Amino acid sequence: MSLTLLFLGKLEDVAGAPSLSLDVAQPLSLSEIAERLEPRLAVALSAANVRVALNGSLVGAGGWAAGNGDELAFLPPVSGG
Amino acid sequence: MSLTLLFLGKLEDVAGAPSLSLDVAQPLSLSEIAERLEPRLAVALSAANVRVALNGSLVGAGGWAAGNGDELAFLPPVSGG
Amino acid sequence: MISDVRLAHADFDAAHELQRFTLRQDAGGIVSFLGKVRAEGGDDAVLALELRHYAPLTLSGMEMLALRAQRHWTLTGLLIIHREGVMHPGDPIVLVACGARHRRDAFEACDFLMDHLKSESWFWKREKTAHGWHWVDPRDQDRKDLSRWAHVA
Amino acid sequence: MISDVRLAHADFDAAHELQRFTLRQDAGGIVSFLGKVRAEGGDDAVLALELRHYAPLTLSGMEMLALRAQRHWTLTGLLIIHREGVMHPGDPIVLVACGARHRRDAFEACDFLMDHLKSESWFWKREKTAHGWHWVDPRDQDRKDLSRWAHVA
Repeated sequence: MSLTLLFLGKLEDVAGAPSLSLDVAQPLSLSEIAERLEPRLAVALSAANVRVALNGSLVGAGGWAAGNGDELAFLPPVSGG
Repeated sequence: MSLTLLFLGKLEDVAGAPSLSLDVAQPLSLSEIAERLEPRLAVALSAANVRVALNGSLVGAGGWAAGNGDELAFLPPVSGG
Repeated sequence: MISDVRLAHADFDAAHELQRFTLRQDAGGIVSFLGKVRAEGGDDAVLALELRHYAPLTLSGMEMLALRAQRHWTLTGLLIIHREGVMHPGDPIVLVACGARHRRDAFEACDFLMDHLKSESWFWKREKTAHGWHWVDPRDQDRKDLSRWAHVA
Repeated sequence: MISDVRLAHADFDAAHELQRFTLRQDAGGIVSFLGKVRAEGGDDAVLALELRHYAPLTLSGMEMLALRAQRHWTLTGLLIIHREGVMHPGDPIVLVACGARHRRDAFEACDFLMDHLKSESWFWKREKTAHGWHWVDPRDQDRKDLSRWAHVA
């Protein structure tokens, strides 16, 4: 079990893959997760217009922690239809 | 050959028929034609929102005369679609 | 640009016509409106509906309307099929479809065409209920709808 | 009131779906929007289009959107079918249809649904041209379109 990060839309290009697994010792906040990533990806994920979903539910920037077994999705502005 | 009057929409009910033939000695103006009709029909045809077409083309209230062989259509406000 | 404007004298297959129209063009989006005779219940149930028209003006008026829409919006295609004659509940009365690269063009042109077909085309409607045939009065709403398009030449 | 909201994982027959929807209700008018992959020529020709989505939110978001439309307009039926996955020129992307007794309800609800599917639903689009795949940026116009509906709860 590890923490799964999903990258939607253009964030996939920045990350170089649609998803990434992190082994974490304990649940981490968004900024703690960002510290574990390449700076360029960390900056892209922190943009104000990127929404975050934890295990399928939208969450804010703070007030939560994600650990092994969780799925954290990064949702940039949509461009559908 | 006679002058044909066509009544569209509700005007058909006022006239009691979808069309009517008049034998006229010479081409007549709209008011001269109205004089030959029942007063109730003449009033209905003269309403400001009734358009008139002479031989398939819209015409104004004056400036024309219709005689034997002509077709004069009376078009009340439409209620289509 | 496909322009297909027809006065239908008998029942038509709206789904088939819309599919054919769609396949004939490379539109990003196609907006359609289908108007049908409603099957209402109760004492005032409409058993039949008749659209009378004035042949010398009807189709040419519809064609002029199509030209106005084509001049104002950028369309890949325009379809108008309007029935005349006697119809029954469930029958199509009018089918309008507009294809465009940008969907706002298609929406607005279709909306414009319907508003004008309803209140400026040479059709007169009567309905048959249990009480017999009666002519339908023009609706105030239809006249109001027209005022939305004062900016379209 | 028929409400049929689907996320399609493979090609669908838009004409057939619209016909089925139309027959399932007694609407006076039905407005539909069909969005297709365009077949443009030239160097930038789109060879394929992919819509990625975020499964936990996509369909529930579409269903919430349908509820908003049903609360605001008086409809006899509402249909949304939205593709995800890889599509090719001519393939349907999205089909929206709204049936109503009064055509203005149907037009506005359909327009509202499309504006929101374009800019508020959880889809990300990428296109394949001769130069390979690239992600499509959100359009300013799409965001502007949304501001038209501030009055809809």
